[in-house]
Parts: sequence; C-alpha cells; structure tokens
Amino acid sequence: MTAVPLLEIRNLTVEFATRRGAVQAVKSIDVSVAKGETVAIVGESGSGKSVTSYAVVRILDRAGRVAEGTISFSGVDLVAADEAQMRDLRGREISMIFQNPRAALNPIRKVGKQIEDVLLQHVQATRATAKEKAVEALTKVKIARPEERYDAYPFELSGGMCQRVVIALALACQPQLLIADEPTTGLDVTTQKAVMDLIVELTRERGMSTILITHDLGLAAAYCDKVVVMEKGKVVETALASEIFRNPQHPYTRRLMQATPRLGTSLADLLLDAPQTVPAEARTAVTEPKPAAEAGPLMQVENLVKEYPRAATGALLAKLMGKAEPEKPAFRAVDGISFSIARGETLGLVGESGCGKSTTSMMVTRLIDPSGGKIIFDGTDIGAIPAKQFAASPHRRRIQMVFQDPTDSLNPRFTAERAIADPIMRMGAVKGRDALRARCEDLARLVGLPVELIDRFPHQLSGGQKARVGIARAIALDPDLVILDEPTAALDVSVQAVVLNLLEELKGRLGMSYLFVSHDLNVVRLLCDRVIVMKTGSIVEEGTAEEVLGDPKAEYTRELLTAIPHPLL
Amino acid sequence: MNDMAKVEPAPAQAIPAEPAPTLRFEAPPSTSLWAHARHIVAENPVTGLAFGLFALILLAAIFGPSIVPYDPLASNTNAALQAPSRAHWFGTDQLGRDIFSRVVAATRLDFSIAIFSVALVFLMGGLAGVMAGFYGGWIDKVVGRVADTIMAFPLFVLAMGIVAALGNSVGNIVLATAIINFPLYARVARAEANVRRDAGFVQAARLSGNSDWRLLLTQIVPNIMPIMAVQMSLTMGYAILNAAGLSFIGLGVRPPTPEWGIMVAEGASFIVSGEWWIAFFPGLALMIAVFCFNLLGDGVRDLVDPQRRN
Amino acid sequence: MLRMIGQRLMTTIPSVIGVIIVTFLLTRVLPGDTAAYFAGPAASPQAIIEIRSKLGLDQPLPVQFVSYVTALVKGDLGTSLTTGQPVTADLAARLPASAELTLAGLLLAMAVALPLGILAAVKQGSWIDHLCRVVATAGVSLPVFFTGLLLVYVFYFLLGWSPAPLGRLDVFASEPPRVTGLLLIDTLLARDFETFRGAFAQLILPAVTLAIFSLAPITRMTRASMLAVLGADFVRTARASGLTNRKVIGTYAFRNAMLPVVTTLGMVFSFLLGANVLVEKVFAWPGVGSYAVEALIASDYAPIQGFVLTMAILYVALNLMIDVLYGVIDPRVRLEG
Amino acid sequence: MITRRTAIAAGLAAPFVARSQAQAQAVGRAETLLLVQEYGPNSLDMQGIGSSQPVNGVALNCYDRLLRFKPVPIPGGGGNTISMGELEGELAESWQVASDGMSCTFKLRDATFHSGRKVTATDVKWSLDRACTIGGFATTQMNAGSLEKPEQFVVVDEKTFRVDFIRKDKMTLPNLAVTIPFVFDSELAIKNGGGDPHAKEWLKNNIAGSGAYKVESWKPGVETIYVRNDDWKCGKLPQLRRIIARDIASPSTRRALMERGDADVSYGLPPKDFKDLLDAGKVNVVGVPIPNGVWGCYLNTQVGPFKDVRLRQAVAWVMPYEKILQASLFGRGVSMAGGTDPKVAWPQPFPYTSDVAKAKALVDAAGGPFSTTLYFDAGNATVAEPMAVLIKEALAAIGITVEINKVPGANFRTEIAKKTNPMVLNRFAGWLDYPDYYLFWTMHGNNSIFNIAAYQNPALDKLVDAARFAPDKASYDANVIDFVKLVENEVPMVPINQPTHDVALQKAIGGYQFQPCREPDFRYLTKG
Repeated sequence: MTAVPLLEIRNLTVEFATRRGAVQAVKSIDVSVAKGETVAIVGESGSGKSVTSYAVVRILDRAGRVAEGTISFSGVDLVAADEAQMRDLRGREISMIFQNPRAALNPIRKVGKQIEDVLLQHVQATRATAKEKAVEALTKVKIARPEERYDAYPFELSGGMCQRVVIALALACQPQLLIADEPTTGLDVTTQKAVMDLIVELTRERGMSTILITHDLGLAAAYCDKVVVMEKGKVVETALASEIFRNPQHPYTRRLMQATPRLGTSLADLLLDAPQTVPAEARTAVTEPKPAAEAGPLMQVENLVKEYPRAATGALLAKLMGKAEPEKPAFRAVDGISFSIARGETLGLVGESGCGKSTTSMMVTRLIDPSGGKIIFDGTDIGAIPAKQFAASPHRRRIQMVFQDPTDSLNPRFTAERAIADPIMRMGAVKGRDALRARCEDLARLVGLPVELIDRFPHQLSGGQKARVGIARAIALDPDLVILDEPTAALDVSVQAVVLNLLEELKGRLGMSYLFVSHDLNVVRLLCDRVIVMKTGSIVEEGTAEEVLGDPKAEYTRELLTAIPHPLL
Repeated sequence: MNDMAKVEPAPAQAIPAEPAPTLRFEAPPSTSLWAHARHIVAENPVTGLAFGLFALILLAAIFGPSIVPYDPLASNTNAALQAPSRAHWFGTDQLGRDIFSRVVAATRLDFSIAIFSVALVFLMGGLAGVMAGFYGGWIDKVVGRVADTIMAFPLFVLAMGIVAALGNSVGNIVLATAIINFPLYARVARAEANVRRDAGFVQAARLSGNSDWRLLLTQIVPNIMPIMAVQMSLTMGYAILNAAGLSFIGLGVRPPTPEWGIMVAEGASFIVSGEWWIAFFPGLALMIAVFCFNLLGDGVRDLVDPQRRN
Repeated sequence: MLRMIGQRLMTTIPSVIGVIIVTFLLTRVLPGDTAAYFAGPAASPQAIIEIRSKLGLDQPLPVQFVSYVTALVKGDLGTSLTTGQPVTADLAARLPASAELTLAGLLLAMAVALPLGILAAVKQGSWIDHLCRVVATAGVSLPVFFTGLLLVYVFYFLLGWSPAPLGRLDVFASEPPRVTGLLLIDTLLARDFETFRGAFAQLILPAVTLAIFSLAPITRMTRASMLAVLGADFVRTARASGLTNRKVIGTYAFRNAMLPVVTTLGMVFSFLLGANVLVEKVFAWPGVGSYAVEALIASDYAPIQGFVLTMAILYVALNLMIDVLYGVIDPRVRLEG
Repeated sequence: MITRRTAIAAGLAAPFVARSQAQAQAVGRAETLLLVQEYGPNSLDMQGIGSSQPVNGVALNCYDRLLRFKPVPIPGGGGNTISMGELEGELAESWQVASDGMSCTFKLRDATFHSGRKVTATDVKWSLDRACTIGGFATTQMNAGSLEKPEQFVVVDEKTFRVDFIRKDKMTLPNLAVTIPFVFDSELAIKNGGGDPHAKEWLKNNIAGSGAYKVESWKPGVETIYVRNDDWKCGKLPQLRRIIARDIASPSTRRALMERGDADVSYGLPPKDFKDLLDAGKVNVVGVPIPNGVWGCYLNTQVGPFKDVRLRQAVAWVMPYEKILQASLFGRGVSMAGGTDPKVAWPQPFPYTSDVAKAKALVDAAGGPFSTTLYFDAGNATVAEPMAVLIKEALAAIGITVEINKVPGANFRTEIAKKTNPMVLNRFAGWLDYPDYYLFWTMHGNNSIFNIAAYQNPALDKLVDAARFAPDKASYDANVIDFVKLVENEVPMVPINQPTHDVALQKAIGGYQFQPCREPDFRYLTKG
C-alpha cells in the first residue's frame, strides 16, 4: 500500500554535545509513516528510537541538535520550521505520550485543567466551552465518571487511569500523528493490554497515524502494521509486521526475535546464534547439589504473615478527645502463605505488582521481620532471629539476593571490585589484599565480566555489566539459596537472555537453589521448575511450570496468560 | 549577622533531578582527579574563580604573618589615619597600624574560625541528622525537637547569649556558630539519610553482614558528602560574617588581635568621617572570602560526586 | 487541613517549652550581675543587695523559674529595667516596627531573587546563570551593618537622596492612629498620603540593606528547585503539547518549584526578624532586635526572655502559615494532612 | 457608589487637611530643637532606683531645686559653665547661713507647679526627705554632702525652709544644687502614689514638678518630647517652645545628621568626630574639660604584681600620655603628665613623663618581667580600647606583657566590685568639684566601688577627712597639698588625662550651658 506518507524522515542525523565532542545518537535514518498507518520503532536502550521521536517534535534538550537530514510532515519541513510554527504543530497536529504516566502529569493541577490548557492553547475551545470539551475528551478514553475525574489530581488516580488522561490530553485536538514513547512500560500486563487496545482503537477510529516506540517485540507485532528495527542509531530493517516475524532479514533482528522469551522456546534457544559470552569451559563443569545437613527441603515456609498498621487515622488530638475513628484492620501484605524450596530447585513466585511477592522475598532473606509464621532454613527457624541481629548469624552467608535495579543496588562510590569484595571482607575467610583481588577476578570471570572492568565505578558500566557485578556479589560466599527479585526486568531483551542463561549455569555449577520473583510469565516459564501464583497476599495456584503455565486451573492465572501479547506466529 | 540559615533543604518530594533524555554513554575508564578538576574549572569559570580565590586565601593564611611588611600590632600614632599610599598600601588605622598587614595577618584567624565552625557543626549536626534519618524512631524525635528548639530561637540573639555567657573568646564564637547551624545540618543530613536508608546498595550491604553502624559509616555518610559539601562551604562564609556581627556589638574577638570582622566594625564609625579605607579593605577581604566559600560549594560538589567524573 | 494544623501544634509545643527553659537558663548564666548594674555607679553594696531582693534574684533558681512561669501564664512578661516599661508594652510597640522592616526587606528580596533564580535556571550554564549567582552571593558576602553604613554614607550623606536615617518617621511628621502598628498600612487607612510617603522614604534604605543580605539563599533555592522541576516529565509533556514558554515556565514549572522556596522564605523571615538587630542599630529603627541586644548587654533578663518567647511563638505561627500555604499550593499535602 | 473619581478627589483633599496641621508644626520648627543622643532616659524620676544617666536631664529641665550653679562664661567662649563656689537661687529667692554656720534658712519664691498649685516648704521637705531615704544612688549622693537625716529639714512656715547641718561641710550647699534634690508637687505625688509613700511607680512615668519644661510624650528607646512651661518663675523664660530628643544609637548616623544640618544638637560623639566637626567649622563644637573628671589607670594595691609601689611608678613613667591624647582622644582632653609641684586643684598633672629608661630600671629592681591583664568597660570602648592597646604596647617595652579584656557593661561593675583585677582603665568624675571629693570616692579607705585599686592607707584617709571638714581655707589647702603629694608618690591610680565634655551645635544654636551631670540644659538654649 503506497499511501501518501504523512511523515517522511530523510537521512536524519542527531548529534549530542558531550565532554568528548559530538556523539551521534541517530545516524542518517529514513523512516516514513503513511496516513492512518501504525508504525513500531523497535530497539534496545541506546538505539536512538526515543531521540528520533524527540527530534520530530523538536523537544531535544539543549545538548542535542539535528545535524543533517529533513523531517517533512504533510509537506512542511519540521527541521527548518521556526519555534512559533513548531509550537502550533505540537499538540494540534502531532502529539506525544510518554512512559511513566503519573510523572507525565502536573502533580499540583487538576487533570481536567491540564486538558483545558491544551484546548485553549490551540483555540479548540473558548473559556466557556473548555470544561465541557475536556470532559468529552475524558469520556472518549473510557474513564468512568469523567465529571468527577475532571477535578481529580494525578496522585489520586491509578497508573492506568493516568495513562488514559495522558492519551485524552494528546488526542484532545484531534492531531494527525500520535507518537507513543514506551506508553505501557512499568504497567501491569493487564493494564498494558487495556491501554494498547484503547490507543489502537482511537487512532484507527480517527484515521490517525501512530508511531509506537518500544523495546517489546510482542507489543510491536500485536498492535502495528509496519515495524522499524533500530540498532545503535541506525535503522537495520523496515518491514510489515507479519513479514518481519516470519522471516527477519537482518541478523540483529533475528537475534532480537530469538532472544524474546515466548511460548515454545527453551532457555538455550534464546542464545541460538548469539555470540558466545559465557566462556565455554564454564558451561561444562556441573556439580551435584550441596550436601544437605538433613534430608527434606532446603527451606520450609509455614503460614507466613506480614502486617502493616494502617496510618494512625485519628490525629493525636482526636485520640485525646476520645473520638478517634474505629481502628481499621491492619493491611496484610502477605496473608499466611506456605511453600517449600527443595535443594537445587528453582521456585517461581509470580503475580502483579502489589500481590506481596517482594515482601515475601524480603522476609525470606531476613531483611524484614515477619508478623507471623515460620521460616525454616535447613532445619533451623531463622524467622525467629530478628533482622537486626541476623547480620551476625552464620546463616547470613547462606542466603543471598540479586536485586531488580542493578544501578540502585551498587554503591555509587564503590568500584565494582570493592562491591564484590564487600561480603568476602565481612564474612569470607579470604585474608590479604592479593587473595581478595584474585577471588574477585575469579568471580568476575565466573559471571562473564571482563576482568579489567572491575576497577570502574557503577555509572561507568552498562546495565548488563552492573547486573553481572550484582550476581558476582551474591554468589561470592557460595550461598545455598539465592533470591532473584526480577533480576532482568530492567535489562534489554538481548542482555536478559544472556543473564538468564548465566543464572542457569551458575545454579548448575554451584548447586544452589533459586527463588525467582517476577511478573513476566514468559521468563518464569523458561527458568523455573515449580511456580506459585500470588494475588493480594495469598497463593491462588501452585504446581510445576508446565501445569501452571500450560493449562492453569485458577481463573486469575488464565487471565494473566491471555494478557501477554505474542507475535502472530 | 550570622548565617541566616542559608537554607538549601533538598526539595522535599525529591522530584527526579535527571534532566530530560540525556544519553548514558559507556564512558572510558575514570580520569585522574587532577584532570577531572581541570575539566570542572574549564566547564564552569565561576567555580574556577572560586578555586583560585580559595588558593589565595589558603596561602595568605599559611604565610601571611611572616610576609607582611609591618608588624600588625605595632602602633605609630603620628602616622595615624593616613590614606592608602605607597608606604601603606591600604592606609593606616586610628592607631597608625598598617591595615594591609593586619588584613593579611587576620586571614589565618578568620580562616580557622570558618574551618573549625564547619567541622564542629558537621560533627554535631551532620552525624545527629544521619542517625535520625537512618534509625528513625525516638532518635529522630529527639533530634527533631532539639533542632526545632534552636530554630525557634532568634539565631543572632542566641549567638550573642552564648558568647556573652561564656566570654568572647574565639572558641566561643566557633561554638556559637556551630550551635546556630545545628538545625540546618541536622535537617539536610536527616533527609538525605532517610532517602538512602532503604536503597538497594544498603540492603545489599546488610546481606553482606554489615552491622547498622558500619552501614552508616561506609555506605550512607560517603554518599551524602556531596550535598553536605555544598552546605559546609556556605557555612564557612557565614561563620566569618557571624564573628563580624558579634564584633559590631562589642562581643567579638579580643583587641588588638587582627580579625576582619572587628576591623570592619571599628572602621565602620570612620566611614562618615571620610576615612573609608579603615573599614573598606577588611570588608573587601571579608567579601572575597565569603564570596569564594559560597561559590566553592558547587565546585566541591562536582569534585566529590563520582557521577560527574566520566 | 484542621487535623494537620492540630498535629503541627502538638509537635511544636515541646520546642516552645524547650525555648522557655533554655532562655531562662541562658539569662541566668550571663555573668553580669543585673542588680549591680542597675544599682547605679555609686551604689553601696547594701543598695545592690536591696535591688537584688527587689528583683527576686536572690532566691534559688527553681523558685525563680516557678515564679517566672506563673507570671508567664498570666501574660506578665515582667518589666524591663533598661526602658522601665513592662516588657509586653515594649514588645507591642516595637514588634510592628521590626515586622514592617523585615517584611519590606523580604518582599524586596523576593521581587529580585525569584526572577533572578528563574532566569538562572531557565538559562542554566549561560552567562546569565553565572551573573545571577555572582550577584546574589556578593550581596550576602558583606556584613549587613557594613552595607547599611555604606548605603547611609552614599545615599544620605553624599547624595542626599534618602531622608535622614532618624528612624521610622521624620521628626516633624505626625504619627497616624495606630491600627496595625505598620506605618505604611496605618497611614493608608488614615488616608494620610504625605506621611505615607515620608514613612516609605524612611523604610527604603534599611529594607534594601536587609534585602541585599537575604538575596542569596532565596535565589539559590529558587534556581535549584526550578532546575529540578524543569527536568521533570510533566514539563516535557507540557512542551510537547505546544503550550507557550510563559505557560510552561510560569503555571507549570514555577508553581511546582515554589514549594521548597516557600519553606526557605519561612526560615529566612524568621531569621531576619531576630537578626536585623544590626540594621536597627544603624538606622535607629525602634525594632525588637535592638531592644533585645540592649537588654542582653545590660543583662536585663525580662526583655530577653520576653523577646525570645515572642520570636519562638512567631516562628511557630510562621511555620504553621507555611504549612497552610504548602497545602494551598500542593494538594497532596492538603489531603494527606 | 464611590466612583473612582470621587475616591481620588477624597484622596487629594486629605493631604490638604494634614498639611495645614503640619503647618502649625512647621511654624514651630523655628522654636523647636532637635537633639540626637545615644540613648534616652529609662525613667522620669532621677531619685528612682536604676535610673540611667539621661534621667538627670529630665530632673534638670522638668524640676526645680532650691539652688542652682550660677552660669560662668567658658574661658574659650561658646557658652557657659559653672563653678562650685558660685550658687544662685532657683526656688529659693534668698538664703542665709546661720551665724554658728550649723544651719541655713531659705526664703521661697512664689512659684507654681505644673498643676497650678503654689510651691510650699512642705513640698520641699517631702522631696528632700524622699531623697535621703529612698536608697540607691540618690541617698548616696545626698550623704556625700552631709545631708543624711530627714530631721535636718525643717518647715519654718509656708515660704521659709531651714536645713540644719550635722557638721561644717563646704559641700552641703553645692550638693543642694546638683540634680538629685529636686522638688516634687508632693500633693499630686501622694494622690497618685497608690499607697507607696515615695510614689515610685507613678513618678517613674509622670512629671509632678515646677520645672521650665513638661514632658509632652516619652517613648523609651525612641524619643522624648519636652514642651515649655510658660508660667515658669524660677528664671528667664526659655526661648525654645518645643524640644525633641531622639535616640540614635549609631554615632556615625548622628554625625551624618549634624553635618547635613538635620539635627540641631548632638552629644556623645566619638572624639574623632568632634575634632573633625571642629576643624570643618560647619558646626560649633564646645568642649569643657570635665570638672573633677580623670581617665585613670587603676593599679590594684592589694592583689597582684602592683602591690609593689615601684611597679606602679614604673607604669606612671612609661605611660604613653601624648600618644593616648593624640590617638584615642584626638586632642579632646588635657594631659596629666609633666606636673611640677602639687597645687590645690583636681585633676592636676602628676610629676611623671614618658621615660622608658626610668620605668625599665624600676621594673628590673622590682623583680623583672611579668604578665598581667588590663580590663576596661566595653561601654566606653571607643576611647578606652585604643588607650588599652597603646598601654599594652608601652608596657611591653619594659617587660610587662598585658592581655586586654574588654568587659561588657553589666559584667564590668561586677568585675570591679570584686577588686581583684590588677589593672583597670576607668573614667570617674565627681559632681562636686573638690579634690577631697574625688579621693573620697576613688582612694579612701571606705573602699567604695570606685576605689578600684582597693587602696588602703589610713594616713591618706586622715588627710582627706580633714580636708573635707576643714574649718578654714588655710588648713584645707595644707591638707590637700599633703594628700596630693602622697598620692603622687604612691600612685594607686595613674591619671592619664582629663577628657573634655564635647557637644556639637548648629551655628544658629546659642546659650549652651554645661552642667556637672553632663546632660543638656534646654533652659538657656536659643535658636535663630
């Protein structure tokens, strides 16, 4: 379909001025979007996909500028347009929605007012009709009770609701082109489905063109006509969505496809034609699981509870006057769950945000104290030891954890080596600087981190490298149980594939057991032997990975599975 | 007048300060401190100026008393109240003492007032704040109440009360400055420690078997240093202003020791009578020092903050 | 909102009590023997003892404290020996003078510092940014009494532009009927524009001195919080939806940036009130600051305690007002409170 | 409905009304005097306990006394001063000392109080009884002139009043002319006294007198406004109708006001400013060497190094008299160095000059170098501080290292009351200008608070007491010469200089009258 292109990007190059001279984020790319067409720009972080969209709307920050190339939007060259002309286009002809919806709205201004601002700016309404038009925009995005929501503030709305308001804001002036920059990242998978359905429905209904920027191939496949794949600032492939998934041409696209966890692939498949990053010899040596002090599961959790007292509603004054409101029942984040982890097993803990899976993992690693129930680890109830004293107990070294956000989990003022060495210095038997250095280098090699990188600060390492440092630190003392709290959620798909394989390797080599906490069912399917599905603090289903994810018994699990977008295969 | 609580509490709801889509690039290995410092100076001329002035003040403080042309204490009544001339670059004061020598000689005293005040208030306020932010509970309440009580005092009158009560020695001026700055440091340290208490790397450190006390010293305090550095540089400026204020109402340093504050206070009564230089030059030195300390804050923060070093 | 105010009051009561105790001890620690000072130069030891008992200073400290607190509850702050008047009367007469001066100074500082801060933030890194920082820092680098005297020397003594620094009103001007105690307002209420102009002229120089000194913290704070807000996502959304620069910076960015600035203003005002002692001394301004200093030098307990207590209560009221203002600006605080 | 136009019109009208009222005042500007001072009175009753120095001015101008000092032209011109011996009647029309010299009878003039009531002898008795019994400074001052007991005061009849003497004391009559023994409107005071026989509280805030001025408004710490009492009978009716005395703390501001001509009279400027004003010649500066006033360096004779007289003499020999007069008083004083033979006068130069060699010799003889501290009152730091620095430097030359301690006002009295400080710089000036009066206060064995050197010498006490109550001039002169010779040798206090009491007046202001209490006397001032 050779429709007249609404947006024609020709030979676009965008440069950023940094300390070491200009760095090209986007290198002479060509993208075209026809009227009514939905195009996905797919790529990993640093591929330049967001920069392209910012260049189109010309909201690059001060350091960035369009070095060469043209962006023509229905005949008008946006690169040459002056600021006043651009300002008329933004919001009226081209509008954008961003990631992290709650932050994208002004926290101290009513959402209705924010929509009115755009309407009034682009003379789509007068002072009198502004409110009515805003409410109308809210109804269009299927927000319940729009009049009420008009006066609401962003912090009073849920993530999904905020994203609907952002969409309403973007479509208020009926623009011709909508650019959506990772609109659903960070939302629950069910909310993600609802938001994407809404976007596609509204844009199709009005014959608008849409650019969806995402790192999730599944999303691109399910919702877009054409897919543009970018790698390190270059467009490596452009093809119809149906085409690209059946036979991707460019090797990078193929690798990307391959690395995306989905039904019917195994963990190893993810790395099929990826360069070998895990050293060959590390793959072969497989040792048996650790000799057990006693028979029976490594860890037995019985009736675990965690309560948070409701914020003291009645003010101190009210209490004094004796008319404080009745004390609401404490909020139960974890509502009496029991499960066990066998030696050498990977147990998956799955559920949407707020279901209590992270709280459970914090209790199991003894970072916070349970309100009730037992945590029996290799025979002793470690739940009884208060978290404050647990640092000194011998069991400390046997339970470790890999954190979700690698950047946040590394002390910015410690080099990678110092971070890895910290547990060894505290509890390890290694004495002397050189021995410590050697041990750290072994661990680095073990997790596939180039040895010369361990002298760097965290902010000088990539996401994948930081994740490896976190893992090296966790296994430094040869623990029995490692809790993985969404270890790859913050990583790019290709890096995620490598890290997941690394974790599988290490479990085999060091005979550890894993508790794998995640909201991504595809990843859980690849890694876990058994799976537990949690919802609002209790377990809704438990069983082997195949049973639970193959044909789930609980309605909630089924709902989770259907919400996952997967390519048209 | 003392450091009006040169307040810079981190914005309460910590809106992410990360500017819009700057790109994170994989950087080459870290450059040396010296190269990094040179880079900051190039990037921000004002900070360069601040570092230059600081070096000048430091030199004057160390070598001052030995290189001055006249004895700062020697009076010479028949050369009293002479305007700046080649013999006396900054002119002479009421007793004929050479003002240039006194200004240079005073640098050491004023510099130490600034340094000791800041050190004392960092130890008192900073650590108390960090403990309050980290442990919370009753420590937080106690530190909070003490800070509020001091804040409720009219700060300058409190400083006067302390100096009047304990006598106007340099030590008491330093103590008074430290006490009136306590709430500011406690508040800033508490906020920063509170934000970092549950950070990933702190949890990880707990997992590695670090006791709370060690966590504080190795993980939390080093990470709040950049912010404290800015605050400390501001306080250095205000410590000297505080000494000057106290001198103006007669509670300053004991005569005849040369100190900028007291020299400006004495010179102030000569402005109207035309001998402007008596107060002008110590005032200028005071201004340059306070000016330098204030601007130094940003420079020090860039230097200390590893993020900036790529 | 009421609950928040209630909570706020509950937390400040201990600090006000703390202030009372500390002031009492601080005054008792002052080395000067008040009785000796007020017995006059040629007083015989017997006369000094007589005055000491008259002032009740010979009783043990706890007894003195109890009598002080009971008097306090009755609202009697004692009489000042320096001015011979009851402290309450002195403070009532002098507080408006200091308040008027400090308010004028603060408003002037805000009028200059806020735009300066915004400009520095919007044009970050440019020469304007450096200029704003240098100008603000220069203002605060000079001791305030020095700036005051310099201004008097230049604008009154040399140029004669500003009126004689004689205090709040020209000697021959008639004082308007006292309503709020703030001359500018009282003269307007009394529609006496000529005295208003006179009072305004007297106020300019001291207010400018104070303003110069409070420029730096406000500018720095405004710049820092504006920078943080300008980097926030919602500013990017506002720009992406085509709103004008004025709207983006004015309604969206600035209003959000005002929150930390408001706290700074609160602290700066409460600080200035106590600290404009030196300005009051130079401009013969009959404020509370100079009153307290005179009392402190003469070791006259009653005015010091009265002054500090008033400042503490004012500080509490001020913080309360800031919290209310916070609630007005930021709905999150209002609803959580 | 007030439209904008009417509002503006009203606005315009208002100032006219205000201006005319101001005009009334403007006319008064020619007869109004603006005086700027460092700080104003803290009470209106000089006899009250804790009254500060400026309250003397209120007593001087708003109350009358039986006698007052006769104006005597200042040698250098520029106004009048007083001399101890010459008195004139104020409330007293005439007075007669009894033949046995043990009493004095006063005939009262028919003068009226501000309340319109006639002044009677009972009012005089009530007032003098009050002065003797109220305690504090008033009683001490009355005792200094042998006015000690109410029984001494006798009401002969409505218009005659007699004072019986306890002893023949040449200071008794002059003591009736100082500010303390002023006459109250006793009926008014008792009526409002509210039970207090001395009506202290009421009289602290109200005037009940017959003086040349009344207090129109008094705002402590801000300003005091006096207005003339038109039916004042005790002297020529003052020319000035209204006096505004405004408190301006900062000396620089006061000087600027004088130079710009916005203030008519200013007291208490630093000597440097007075010298500059004098040299510039734009305003008149009238200086009167303060009678009986001496800046002295008191050397503790009981405690510390200066017990040894040789060391005290060494300090006298090395004192930088000239430098101090130049750099701290800027010439506004008389040097107390290089005196020849003792005379019947006080203050008088001692026979010491700046002679480092002699001082060094004395120090070596007395045991060589040592270190000590020098105290002075922060209140008069403008003069005392430079003086202290110069002394420290001079003493260093002969091996005595001195640490300077600047003591805030309230603490200074406590410090000197302890009598333990080795060296103290202080200025003392008695109201009654007699040598024996000065020594009575500063060196007599009764160890008053002003005897800072804590000097105990029975021989000196005998001479001073003898001089005080000497029957005739010859024995008085002999006693004075003897005790001056003794003190010049013993040097418990090294006199440095006699400071002048300066006042700056615009050219248009005349009739300056110096009073021993050193407060402005409005009654003689003229303007225009």
